[in-house]
Amino acid sequence: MNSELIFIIESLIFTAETSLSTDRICELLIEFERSDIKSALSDLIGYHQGRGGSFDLVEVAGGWQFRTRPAFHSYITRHIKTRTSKFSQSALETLAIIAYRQPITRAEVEHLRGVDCGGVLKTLLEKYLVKILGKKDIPGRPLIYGTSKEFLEIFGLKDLKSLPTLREIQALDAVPQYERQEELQLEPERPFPVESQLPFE
Amino acid sequence: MNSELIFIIESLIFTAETSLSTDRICELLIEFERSDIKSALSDLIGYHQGRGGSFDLVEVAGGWQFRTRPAFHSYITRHIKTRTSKFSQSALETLAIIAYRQPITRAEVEHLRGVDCGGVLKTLLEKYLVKILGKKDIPGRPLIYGTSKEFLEIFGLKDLKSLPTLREIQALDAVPQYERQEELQLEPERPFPVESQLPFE
Amino acid sequence: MAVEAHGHRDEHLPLLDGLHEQYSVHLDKFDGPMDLLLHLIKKNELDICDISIAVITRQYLEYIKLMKELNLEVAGDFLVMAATLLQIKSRQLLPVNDQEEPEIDESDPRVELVRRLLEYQQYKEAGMVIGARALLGREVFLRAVSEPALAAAQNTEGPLVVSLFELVDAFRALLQRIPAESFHDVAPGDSLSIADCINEILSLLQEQGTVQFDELVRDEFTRERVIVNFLALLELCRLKMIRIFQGSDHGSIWFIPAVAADDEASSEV
Repeated sequence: MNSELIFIIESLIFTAETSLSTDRICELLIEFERSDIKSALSDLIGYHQGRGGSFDLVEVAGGWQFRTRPAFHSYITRHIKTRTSKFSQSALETLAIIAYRQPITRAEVEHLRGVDCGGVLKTLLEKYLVKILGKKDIPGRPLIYGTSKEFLEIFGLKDLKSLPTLREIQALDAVPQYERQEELQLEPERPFPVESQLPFE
Repeated sequence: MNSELIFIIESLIFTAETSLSTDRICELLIEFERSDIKSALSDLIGYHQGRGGSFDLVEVAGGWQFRTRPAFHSYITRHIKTRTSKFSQSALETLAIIAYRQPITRAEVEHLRGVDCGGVLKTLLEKYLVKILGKKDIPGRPLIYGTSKEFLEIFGLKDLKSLPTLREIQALDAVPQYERQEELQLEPERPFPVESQLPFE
Repeated sequence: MAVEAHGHRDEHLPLLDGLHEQYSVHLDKFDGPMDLLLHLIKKNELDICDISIAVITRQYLEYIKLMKELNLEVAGDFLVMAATLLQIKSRQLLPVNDQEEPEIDESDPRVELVRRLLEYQQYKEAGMVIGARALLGREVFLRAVSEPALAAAQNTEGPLVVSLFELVDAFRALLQRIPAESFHDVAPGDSLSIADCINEILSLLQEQGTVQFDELVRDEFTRERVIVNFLALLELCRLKMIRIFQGSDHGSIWFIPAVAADDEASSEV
């Protein structure tokens, strides 16, 4: 028995995005004989069946794939239901607008994004990232939103002024200026060009 | 030995998209004792190590994850495209400086490297290898950077402490091959102050 | 590191023509002036702690000259280092006061450069060590398949994770669609921000209904804090979010929400 070949096949099946057919495996491993591949594969299947672990090598859609045994699904779904998730692009965009333009009304957010933001705003409120700051004394008395303490916590920020400015992020693209540094300087200190500008014009 | 618990833990780790910490496993399996979970987990690790298969249960970014052994990569890449391209020397140098000296400002990185690092820094941010930790409380309030969880995941590190210390690196004559990478973790000594802001604990 | 920046100009100049291609391929291998310096030190088999500035400077300048001759863009950082080297060299030429103890020579103009070189060398090596690890997605792989039986289970209760860069990046992407003029930076770079003050004022108002200006600056009565809080109030007024009152001439300034809290029932979301 060629145990190296067994594990080569195992590595292919383990990392494949879809089930791998025997033909496909043979195609990938041209340096091995088809008959050797077939017997190694059947050893591999036998091994995983015999092990009786939480996952098994099963035939799906004409190919081979590792699948967890159904007996364990109730545990696995516990994790899936409560795992961390990534922000959607629309949530991220809405949050960014509120963070950078607060205090802001829903209509203003929607004007900038060009789409309805009710759903996203509700989610952000439910996750306590955004809060209602008050109401504006204009017709319709719209609610005004700002970011919350939880917002600062999730991003590890001390306060709103710790939020990177766009200028600072854009400064990463900027070509540095050398004119001043051609003077003799032992320590070319190069802090960010931060312009102190009042946020409201 | 509770073999059912072993396999429950295995199923959780096997299906999780990111590494699962021991704490997270305990949180999910509230009906089991923490001590039982810990001993089952160590049995599971021992089992997979002993099996010597194509994939192994390894500790990465503060949690457990099944990963293929490097020895099989030449077969796997026949059908899986490599996501991680080779890092340039400047990217690696910048990453090393940030990893060992975090939290650090761009100006400090540039002072050490003697070159502008805006472009490299931006690429590292876009690849999520580096993250913005906040702003430094010095005039100009420059942004401060640190390495991310993705950095640990991509470089297969348990935590920042398992980076080889700079002293160990100097002691190495040649650049080690990846087969040797476990051996690099010689001392648990902290090579730099680890801030509580870091995302893994 | 196949570049040969020769010690003597006469040696390489006649060779230049044939080497154009070779050089242009290899020149960019130097990752900045520190990398080039380390290469020169190694090539000349010098002790990094006792480098001959004269030799290194000459070779370094020749290298830069070579880059220019090959019409390569010489990054400003290389020029900064050239100036540093020249400065060290000129300081070495200054007469040394005999009274000074030359043993632990803090006045050695090379000290700072050597310290930087040693430190740089460490990180360069550390970079090579981490780069030699088996990388996820290159030598090490994860299970890619998601199980259909579990795909139905929705993530409903989990916390959200997001990085600060993603937030800023989302905002940047947005700015590419809409004019930047509609935005202001929240953070004025230094110290206090008006946005923080606005947030503070509004949460105080939510708690107690009316707020007196003095309350905002009581704990930290600085000129800056007074000004920034005042600007925050003006902004809130402009946004029609608060109303401001003053009891008498030179009396206390009070403010209340522009819209009473009780009609919050007609909520929008």
